[in-house]
This record gives sequence, structure tokens and C-alpha cells, in this order.
Amino acid sequence: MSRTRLLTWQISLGLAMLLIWHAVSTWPILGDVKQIKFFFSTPTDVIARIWRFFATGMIWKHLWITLVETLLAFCIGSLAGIVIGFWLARQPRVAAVLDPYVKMANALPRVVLAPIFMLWFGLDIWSKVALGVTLVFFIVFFNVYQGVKEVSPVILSNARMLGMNERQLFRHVYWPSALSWMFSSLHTSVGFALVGAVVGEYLGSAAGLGYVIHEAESTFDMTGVVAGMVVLSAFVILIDWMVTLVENRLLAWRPQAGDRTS
Amino acid sequence: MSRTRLLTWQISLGLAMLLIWHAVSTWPILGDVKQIKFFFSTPTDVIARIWRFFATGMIWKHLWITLVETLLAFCIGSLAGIVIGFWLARQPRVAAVLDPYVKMANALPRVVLAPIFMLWFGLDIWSKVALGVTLVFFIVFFNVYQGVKEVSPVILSNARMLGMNERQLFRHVYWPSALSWMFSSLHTSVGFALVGAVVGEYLGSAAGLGYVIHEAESTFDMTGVVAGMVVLSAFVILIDWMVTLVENRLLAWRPQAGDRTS
Amino acid sequence: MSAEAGGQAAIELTGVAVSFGAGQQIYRAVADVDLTVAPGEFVAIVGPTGCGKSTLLNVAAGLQAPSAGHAHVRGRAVSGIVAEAGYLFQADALMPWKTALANVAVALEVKGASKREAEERALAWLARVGLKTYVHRYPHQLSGGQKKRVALAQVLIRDPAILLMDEPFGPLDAQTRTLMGDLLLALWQADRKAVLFVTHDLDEAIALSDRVVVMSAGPSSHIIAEHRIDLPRPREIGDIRLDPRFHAFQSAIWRDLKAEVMRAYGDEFAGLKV
Amino acid sequence: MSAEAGGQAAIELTGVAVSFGAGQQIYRAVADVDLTVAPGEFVAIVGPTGCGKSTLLNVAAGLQAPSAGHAHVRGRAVSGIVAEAGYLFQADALMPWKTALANVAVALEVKGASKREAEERALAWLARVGLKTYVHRYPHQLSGGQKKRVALAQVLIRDPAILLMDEPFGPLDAQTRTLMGDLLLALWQADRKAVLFVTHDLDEAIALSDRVVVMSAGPSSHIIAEHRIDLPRPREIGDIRLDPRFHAFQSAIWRDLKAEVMRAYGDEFAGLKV
Amino acid sequence: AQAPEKTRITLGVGGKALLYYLPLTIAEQKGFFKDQGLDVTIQDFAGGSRSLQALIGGSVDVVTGAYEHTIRMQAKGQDVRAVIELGRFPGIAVAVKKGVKWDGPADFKGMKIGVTAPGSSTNMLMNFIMAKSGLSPSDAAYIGIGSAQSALAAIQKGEIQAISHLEPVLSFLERTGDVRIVYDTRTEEGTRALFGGSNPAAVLYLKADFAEKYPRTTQALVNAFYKTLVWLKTATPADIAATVPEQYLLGDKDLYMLAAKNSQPSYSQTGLIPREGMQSTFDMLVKFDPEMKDAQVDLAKTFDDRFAKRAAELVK
Ligand SMILES: Nc1ncnc2c1ncn2[C@@H]1O[C@H](COP(=O)(O)OP(=O)(O)OP(=O)(O)O)[C@@H](O)[C@H]1O
Ligand SMILES: Nc1ncnc2c1ncn2[C@@H]1O[C@H](COP(=O)(O)OP(=O)(O)OP(=O)(O)O)[C@@H](O)[C@H]1O
Ligand SMILES: [Mg+2]
Ligand SMILES: [Mg+2]
Repeated sequence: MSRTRLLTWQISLGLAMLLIWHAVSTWPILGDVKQIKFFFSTPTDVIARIWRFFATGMIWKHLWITLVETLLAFCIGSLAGIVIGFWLARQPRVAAVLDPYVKMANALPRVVLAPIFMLWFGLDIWSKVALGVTLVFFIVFFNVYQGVKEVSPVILSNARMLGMNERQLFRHVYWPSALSWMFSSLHTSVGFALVGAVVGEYLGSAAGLGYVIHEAESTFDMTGVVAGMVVLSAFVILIDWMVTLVENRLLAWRPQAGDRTS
Repeated sequence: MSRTRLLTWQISLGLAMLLIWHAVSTWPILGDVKQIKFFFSTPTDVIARIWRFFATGMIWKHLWITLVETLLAFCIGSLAGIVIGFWLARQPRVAAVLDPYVKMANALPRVVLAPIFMLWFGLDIWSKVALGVTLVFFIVFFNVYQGVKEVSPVILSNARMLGMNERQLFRHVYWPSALSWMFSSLHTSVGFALVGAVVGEYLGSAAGLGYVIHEAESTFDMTGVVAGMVVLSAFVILIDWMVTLVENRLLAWRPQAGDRTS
Repeated sequence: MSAEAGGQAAIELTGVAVSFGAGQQIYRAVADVDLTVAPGEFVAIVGPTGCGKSTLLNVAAGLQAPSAGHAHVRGRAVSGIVAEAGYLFQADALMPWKTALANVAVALEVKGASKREAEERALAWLARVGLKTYVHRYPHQLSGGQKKRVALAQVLIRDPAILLMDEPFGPLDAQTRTLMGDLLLALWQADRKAVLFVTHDLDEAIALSDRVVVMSAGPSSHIIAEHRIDLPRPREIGDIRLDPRFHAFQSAIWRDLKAEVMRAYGDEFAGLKV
Repeated sequence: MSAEAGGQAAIELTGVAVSFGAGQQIYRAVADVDLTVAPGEFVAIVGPTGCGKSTLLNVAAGLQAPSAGHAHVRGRAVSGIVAEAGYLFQADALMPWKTALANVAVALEVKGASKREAEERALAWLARVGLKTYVHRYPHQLSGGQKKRVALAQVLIRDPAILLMDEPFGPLDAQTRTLMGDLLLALWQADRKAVLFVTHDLDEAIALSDRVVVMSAGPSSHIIAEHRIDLPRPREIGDIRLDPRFHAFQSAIWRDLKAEVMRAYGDEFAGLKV
Repeated sequence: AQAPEKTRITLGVGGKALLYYLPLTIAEQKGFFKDQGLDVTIQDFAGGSRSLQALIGGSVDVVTGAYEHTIRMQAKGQDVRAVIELGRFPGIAVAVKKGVKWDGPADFKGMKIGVTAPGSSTNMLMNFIMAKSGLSPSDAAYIGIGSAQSALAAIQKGEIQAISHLEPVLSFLERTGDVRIVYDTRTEEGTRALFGGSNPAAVLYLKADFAEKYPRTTQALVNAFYKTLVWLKTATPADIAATVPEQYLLGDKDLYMLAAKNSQPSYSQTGLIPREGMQSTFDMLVKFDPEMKDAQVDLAKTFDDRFAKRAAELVK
């Protein structure tokens, strides 16, 4: 499919969804229009609001803060996930001992942890970053851990026979081999980093998209809530696109769809 | 490492953490004892509380509800992730068109979605299950999608030359090949299913572990909060252990550590 | 034009070319290949390493679309997998999550056989390739030659009308290779499949085939010579070498091949003496 | 006892046995293998498929701990990877994320060479194995024989004191095989490495080596015969076949091997005639 | 009285353990609902707005929440009405961290002030105070700090200099000596000083058509709450502590009793919302919420006093 055709399809799909939304919030197709409006607002209102966000410029400050938090959470979380994932995969004993504790930590509800993060990291961006990190870390960690274990044993033996030490094995074998696992997890984590940041803001902050959404929510301004979420979604596409750029560079060696099959 | 030695290590590690916790909440090592007690309670109190949870039997009802929600979220979410992941991986055009929308959906903060889920699914377990599903689904989905694409092209060509149709390819090639990807994501998702359920309860419910934690939190009862979280963590180990059992059965074919290396 | 002719031939490649990559980096592996395998004919392909033998087999199997020219199998233009062909790949292609037995049995199950029947026949086939005691092993627990023989059983059990074999006996010892060759010949004799067989062993090529095709070195590799092997059938591979004409064929093909390798790589291999 | 003797030998296996699996399912692949490779000696191993040749190489490389017996390399007991050995694996072992050039260059970089120097020398080595124009290809863009030659360059560029080679020339055409054999011999002649060489091609084994070791069929495979090849050195592989003693060696080894295969698999291959 | 039409009721609340909603817990624990022949399930939400959303979505039948919600809903064309007043003062207090210079509202300028959530009633009250003393609401930064733990952490770490919050956070902060209270709407004097009259807080509200469809059920609910209000008038903090579920006290029983004592005056006496209270709430909303600027609200529709009046007759 060519780039333009793909784009056309994507945009039509988006428009179709807008249309359905418009229809159900205008005519009583799916039940009470008033109720649907209360929960989902209407596309025209939302678009007008987004326009106002940008026209008045009030959104930039919030966007910027959320961006910083998301990027920090994403970078710190995935870096930690990668490093610890690699390390534990190479230290099976330590991994076995820590295993239940890692899984326990992964299951703690982050919403409950928020006050503790505020205590430790204050109300500034760092408590939100911490929240995002706890989400991103585990997703990346589990995937990197598995990715390292999936390294082809023959390639590994060969590399060791070539005289590679641990550091060189990491650089030449484990790292590239785990990359596709890692990137799969990074695509999930981008979203989760943003979720972490926004939820953190939602639970306590003075700025950021989460703050905007929360403010709108407590005055029952669903137009504001939905507009905030739309901005947020557009935003994640941007960050994900950056991840994809890096991915395509790093995974250039993989067979392409058109390449030979055997 | 033998089973018993591993267990000894794990238990010692747990005890060491308890000791540190006890120390910092008894002597002013890390700062104000009162503040630490307020935020983290003390191990003796927490243990006493957990004991009471079970002695009075009040916890069983809540545990049971959370268990049901978690299992449902986990099963539905991972099933949907697997099915849609496989399907999209085999339909590259559809996948390309949907790509930005999937990523947008993944970035929506679930906390904000809770009211909508309550609207759609009511206040019973189903709105909590829905919340868990939105977390589990994406984690599993991205991994399965990638897993299918990682199938060795030679094995795939061979299977096709053997005359396999799409269904048979799925059963004999894609499915087993994506299994290790899938299980990696399932370990992450178990935790997230629980998080979803508990956060759902936390945001609005009449029972469940999240309710217990929320209630304790609003009366400054940190002992209750921590006790709830400990019960929760113990719980996830149990579910994860079940996943591991299934995994070991399904991935019996893999080379073991002791097997040959080339 | 090829349509009518194709009605007769088992495999017919006309003017086939295959290119890899795109733009500046394009690499034209084979070009202008015309090759016909008649029904029931056993054709061996030999050629310098990397000349495009596997590529041609991929084209015939429908795994690789030619960038120019046409491929027909039994008169039908190839588009997508060729269902009536069995392909023994050069690389390892067993499913690592299935035992040897399951790997072979699945080839029948796919055709609708019951699990029990498929396993019974798979057992018999594994015995034929000398792996009776290894049926419950996973591929990573088998040696290189054992894996190849499992793959052989996997292809043959389906009894395909057309056989594409890419160095099937490569990792086998000389004696087992003879046994497997005899097995293949016996099968072929029985119902005269069309066989396209890639090998580096000239003796094997001569002993087995009706015709040996020699390819030039790449890029733009094509067919430079054909030798019709009119030794009497049925043959026993062990004995055929005693035929005086065997050595004449051997040296003729060897001469073609050697000249080609030296012409193509003469300068590449220049730095060869250390 | 073996410690002193080991002081002399490049590789010394004494009473080596290797078992796979555990309990009921245990499979004893090799047993009671005594094999010594003197410094500067070129030893070829031949044997029926699946007899345990790769397993022995793994033991010598330190990749597989023997379940009984001892392995010494240059007098030191083997435990873990043997640093002074270069091992050409039977299976594909190139890193798929590196180009041919990078795959070869990394073997030097690991030893501390600068990237530039490593790439220069890697280029020279790739030219020697006839792949000058393929240096920027990824493994999946190379043919089977090309991949094997990249792996060969990767092993040889490190100039290891001990060479372990598992069917290194398997997927090469007859002519290229001769060229590569000559290259290996020239290298060996220059500084007399100890070489342990697995092959299924008896001619190749005889042409290259000082000694051909024949293994019995598994399970519990061991060494059943040794043939000292006292043909004059230096040899040219193309010409050595003209030596009258060449054929005597050939038929002697062939006889050993054939008897062994037939003894071991006679009944397994029983169902062979279809 | 006749039996209610619908006996199974789902009631929503945003933070049941808060003293703001004490009447609900008392009614539940004392069995007043049961006495009226009702089977009430209480769904606890993470905030007042959540419980309102549940009401609109139809997953709960009635809500105990802020009166202000009914005005907002009327403005949005949702006919939501209060049927009985539970709290007559907002119960919110503004406190300044000890050691921070504060001599009058002018000092709020440039401060970071903690509120329960941006846009919530605690935020609105701050806006009101700022405006009254000639400042603009944007002269201070408001930080939403949801839970009590976060509030405490924020004050203690000096992340915020002032806080506008509810019980029991207030009593807790007061007792630890971290803050001093400067505005207090938990008491009659404090509320009068600020608003010049009462200012309805917690009410029981529901959709108008629910009251139409199930008048006897509604009456029964109101009766139960009315009984609670009567009980609360004479109860001692110890009575209250003895009535609420044990886990409410687990944090600290003395603290709970202190907070209960502080809150007691703020519970409604009559169950009826005075007219001027409605107006003052409405004025505040219009002033600070751009959404409400040009809203047409008939205040009479926000409170249906029939049930509370009747309850006063029925309940002795
Ligand atoms: N994906 C690809 N991109 C670029 N070149 C390719 C690709 N696949 C194969 N080639 C080239 O095409 C040529 C033919 O490859 P092919 O595998 O058909 O050779 P072959 O005759 O089977 O060799 P061998 O005997 O070594 O197996 C080789 O030179 C190879 O490098
Ligand atoms: N992990 C394993 N578990 C069980 N058996 C194994 C395992 N690995 C190898 N074997 C068995 O050990 C025997 C020797 O294997 P090996 O690979 O050394 O044979 P080989 O002589 O190299 O054969 P080939 O010439 O076919 O490569 C074989 O019979 C094989 O099935
Ligand atoms: Mg090939
Ligand atoms: Mg081998």
C-alpha cells in the first residue's frame, strides 16, 4: 500500500469514527442523547475546545510539562528495564531469588503508591516520572529478560568461541538479539509512560494534561475531558513515531517482506 | 541451585527487608520515625492486621471478588490480545491502517476512563474487569503481534510447502513460535490485571481488595493500606505460578540449560 | 507460446531472471534461464557456490516471483505456492517445537489424515531413513545429518508429484548417502516423479539423474551446459561408478565447472595463497 | 597420568564419554574415546551420520563437559571455553544483524584491534574466500555456500593455534572446495596449527590430513580405526589424487566405514526398498 | 406509612469514610434504612464527581454529594434535585503552614495552595476568598492533592504553603501542629463570617424522575436521613465513634473523635436548605466557573423540600 493511500484510509477511518460519534450524540440512536452528551460531549464542541486550547495558547505549558514527564519516565524506565533485564538474565541465580519480589512489585496498584511518591519526590514532575517509571520498567524488563534468554544458542557459542567477554557478548550478541523484543515492549511502554505521567498529574499537581483533565472532570466539563484526551492521544502518536524511527535504524538488518523466503 | 536452597534465599531476603523496615520505623535512621510510621506503618502492626484479616474472615469475601475480577480481566484481555494480535499480524494492511488508533487507545489514562466503564458495564465486577482488560490487552497484543512477525521465514516457507492453509499455519507454526513472546507478556499482564481490578475497586465499588485499601486510606489507616497491599502481592504470586505451570507444559520442547550448545 | 509447451512439461522456466534489492544496490542473481523438466525426468543442477541454484528452486516452488520470464508447473503459470511440489530446503526447516515424529506426521495430518494413521506412516518413514530410535527427539537433540533425514522423510511422506531437493544429502556420510540415493531412486522408479535436484557432488549427480545442468557463476547466472546421462536404468549407485562412461561424464562436467569457477572467481581468489 | 602426556599434545581426549538427557531417557552418544592430536598435526574424523563427531569437537572446544573422561588442550584441563581454539560450526552461526564484513571484523575487534584495522584485514580475508563483492550483505542475503565461507573467514582471521572444523566445505561446489582446501593447507603449512577436521568427503579427508580417524556408529560411539596418511607434503589437492596410494587409502577407509554403517543400521534401513 | 415501591436501592458516595458524609454511615450503622423497609447498597467512589457520573449513567439510584452538583446539573439540562440537606456548612477550612507569614488574605498572593482537586469545592472556596479580598484567583497556584496522605506529605515537605481541605485531614494537621486555621466553615460563625449566611454542603440528591416514579421510596430514604440528623444533634463524639465501623477508627481513635467534634455543628438541623444558602452557592459558581457564566438555572428546581418537610412530621 502506498503512503498516500494508507494515509487516506487512516483519515477516512478517523472521520468515520467522528461521524458515528456525532450521530449518536445528535440523534437518539443509542439511547438518551443528553446522557451521551454528558459522558462523551460532541465532536463539534470538542474540536472547538481544542481549537481554543491552542488559540489561547494555554495548552502549551501543560503539554510541555507532560512531555517532559513522559520522556523522562520512558527513558529512565526503559533504561532501568534494559539494564536490570540484561543483568538478571545473565545472573540466573539472582534472578531466581528475586523472581517473586519482582512479580509482587509489578502487581502493586500505582494509584495507591502515589502518596508515597509525593512524599519521596515532592509534587513536582519527579513524582509523576516515578509513577511512569514503575509502569514502563516492568514492561521493558520482562521483555528484555526473555529476549536475552531467546538468543540462539549456536550464535552464542560461536561468539564465545570468538573470544568475547561478557561486555562484548552484550554488545555484539545479546543487545542486537534482544532488540526486537525490546522495541515491541517500547511501543507498549510509550503509552504507559504517558499514562503514568497523566495519572500522576491527575492525582496531584499544578500543571500538565492530567491536571487539565482533572479540572474539567471536577466541574463536569466533559468537553474539556475529551478534548484533553484527544490532545493526549495525538501526542503519543508523535512520541511513538520517534521510537519507530530509532527502531528502523537499529533493526535495518532484518529481512524485508520482499526478501527471499528461504 | 536446589529448590530448598532457593527457597531459603528467598525467605532470607524477605526477612531482611522486613528487618530494615522494622529498623527504620523504630529508630530514627532515615529521619523522623513518626513520619515513616505514618506512611509505611510497622511490620509488626501489618502482620497483626493481616492476621486479623484472616482470623475474622472478613478478607475472604474481598479476596474472592478481586480474584474473580483479576482472572476474568486476565483471561479476556489476553485472549483478545492473542486473537487480535494474530489476526492483525496476518493482515498487514488492516494493521497499518489501525496502527495509530491502537497506539492512541493504549495511551488513554485508564483512571479517566473509569466513569465510562461504569456507565457501560455497571458497578459490579464487570467495570473493573473492563479496566483490567484495557491494560492486559495492549501488553499481550503488542507482544503477540511482534511474535508472529518473528517466525523464522525458512520454517514458514517449509510449512507452506507442506500444504498448510492459514488455520494449519496458525496451529503448527505461528502459535508455537509466538508462545514464548506470549508468555513473556503474560507474566507482565498478570500483575496488570490485578492492578486494573484493584484500581477499579479503588475508584468505585462496594467490595474487593481495592475497596479495603481505599477505605483504610481515607481514615489514615496506613497499617490497613500496607496490609492490603501485602495480601495483594502474595496473591499475584499465586496466579503467576499458575501461568508458569502452563508455560512449562507448553514450552517443553525448548533446549534446557544443560543441553548442547551447538 | 509457453502455455502449450507447458502443457507437457512438469516444470518449465522460460527466460527467468531474479533480482534482489532495489535501485543502486540491485543484484541480478540469475538471468535468461530456460529450463524444462519433463514429466518423470530426473534433472540435477550443479554450479559454482552462490550461482543461483536455490533461487531457481524457489522460483519453481512459487516462493520467489521471477523479476522477468515465466514459470510454469504442469502447464499452469506459477503464482504462489505450488501445491503438488515437495521441497527439501537447503537450510534447517524443521519445526523446533515438534519431535521428529510429529514433524513428519504433520505433513500427512495437513492433508487430512487422522493423527493415528499419520503417526504410523511417519514411523515407517523415519525407519526408512534410519532414524527408528530417534523418533521422539526434538530437532535440537539431533545431529546435522539426522535433521536432514527427518526433513527428507517429511517431504517424501507426502508423495509429491514434483520433487525439489536442495543438497539433500550434504551432511550425510558417504555410505548413508548411497543408501539414501538408492531410496530416492527406488521411489522415483516406482511412479516417475519429476525431480529437480541440486548437489555439489558430481558423482551423485551423474549416478542419479537423466540430465545434469551446469550453471555459470553469478551475477546473471544462466545455464552453460547440459549433459544427458544415458546410463542404463535401473541403477544401483554403488555399481554405476564401475561403468566406463561414468568417468567420461565426470570429467566433462568437471571441466565445465572448473573453467567456470576459474573464469568467474579467478581474480577474486587471487589473494588465495597466503 | 594424562597431565604429563597432555603437556605435549595439542588436544588430548582420554576415556571421554558424553551422555544426553537423564534417567530412563539417557542417551550415551560417545564412550571411551581416546584421541590425541599432536601439535601441528592435521587429523580428520569420519564416521556415520549421528555418531558423535560434532559432540567430540564440542568437548575439545570446552562447550560440552564430558560425562566421563578428561579433555586437555595444550596440557591444561579443559574447563569452559578454550580460548586458543577456533571453531567452525556445522550449523549457521553468523550474527544475522551484522554484514559479512562486520561478522568477520568483529573477530579481530574482540581481540582489541581498531575498527579500521579490523575491517581492512576482514576485507582481505573475504577476498581470499572469494566474497570480495559480497562484503556488505547480511547473512540472510547470502547463499548457503557463501555463508559458510564467511564463517570460515571469521574463524581463520583470528589465527587460532588450534582449529576445530565441522564439515567446513560441505555446501561448496567441488571446484571451490579444492580452492578452499588449498587455502587451508597453505595456512596450516605456514605455522603448523593443530587441526581437527570433520568431513564426510573421504577424498578430502585423505588429501588434507596426516591421520584419518574412523568412528563407529552410535550409541556409545568410539574410534574403530586410524589411518596414517603418509603422502608427501606439501600437497596440492588437485594433484594428490593422482598418487597411486591415494586410492588404497580411499578403499581402506571406505571399507571400514561401509562395514560400520551396514552393521549398525543394517536392520534400521531394512525397510528401505519401497 | 405505606411500604416503599422499590426496596433495593443503590446509593453512591465519594469517600464514605469522610466526616462530610457521616450521616450516611450513621444511618447505615444504626439500621435506619432497614427500619424504613429499605435495602441500601452503598457504592463508594474515589470522589464526588465520580458518584454523580454514576447517577447520570444510571448505575446508582441516589447520591449523597455536594449541593452544588444539583445546580451544575440543572445548568446542563439534567434534572437532578436535592431532597434533604445533610450538612449546612461546607465543612472546609483553609489552613496556612506554621512559619509561613500570613497576616491577611493578601498574603495568599504567590502561594502554592493545596486543594482536593482542581475545580472542586475546596478550590472554589479559595477562589471566593481571594476574590473577596480583591485578588484574582490566578494570583495563587492551586495544586490538586487527592488523598489525605498526599496532603500531609505536601504540607510537611513545604511543597505547599496553604491548604483548603476537609475533615479529617484538618484535624490531623491541626493536631500535629503543622498548620494554623485561618478560615473555617465547619462552624456557624466561620461560615457566617465568610458567606454572611449558611451555605448548604452535603445533600441527598437524585434524578427528578426517580422521585416522581418512587415517591414512597424517596420519602423512606429522607426519613432515614432525617432520623440521623436528629440523632446527630444530641450525640457525643464518643457515641459517634461507637457507631461507625471499627476500621474507621483504626488510624487513630482520638483523632477521629476530635474531627467528629469539630464537624458536629456543620450537620444540618432541619434538613431544609434555606433560600439564601441556595443563592450564595449559585453566585459563587457563576463567579468562578466560566462554564456557568450564562447558565439559566431555576434554583427552585434544585431542591425539592416536600420530602424533608413531610419527614419532620413523620419522624418523632
Ligand atoms: N535477499 C538477497 N539479497 C541480495 N542477494 C541475494 C539475496 N538472496 C540471495 N542473493 C544472492 O543471489 C545469489 C544466488 O543465491 P542462491 O542461494 O540461489 O545460490 P546457490 O546457487 O543456492 O548457492 P549455494 O550453492 O551456495 O547454496 C547469491 O549470490 C546470493 O548472494
Ligand atoms: N541434546 C541432545 N539430546 C539427546 N541426544 C543428543 C543431543 N544432542 C545430540 N544428541 C545425539 O548425539 C549423537 C551425536 O550427535 P552429533 O551431533 O555429535 O553427531 P555427528 O557425528 O556430528 O553427526 P552428523 O554427521 O550428522 O553431524 C546423535 O545421535 C544425536 O542424536
Ligand atoms: Mg543454495
Ligand atoms: Mg555434526
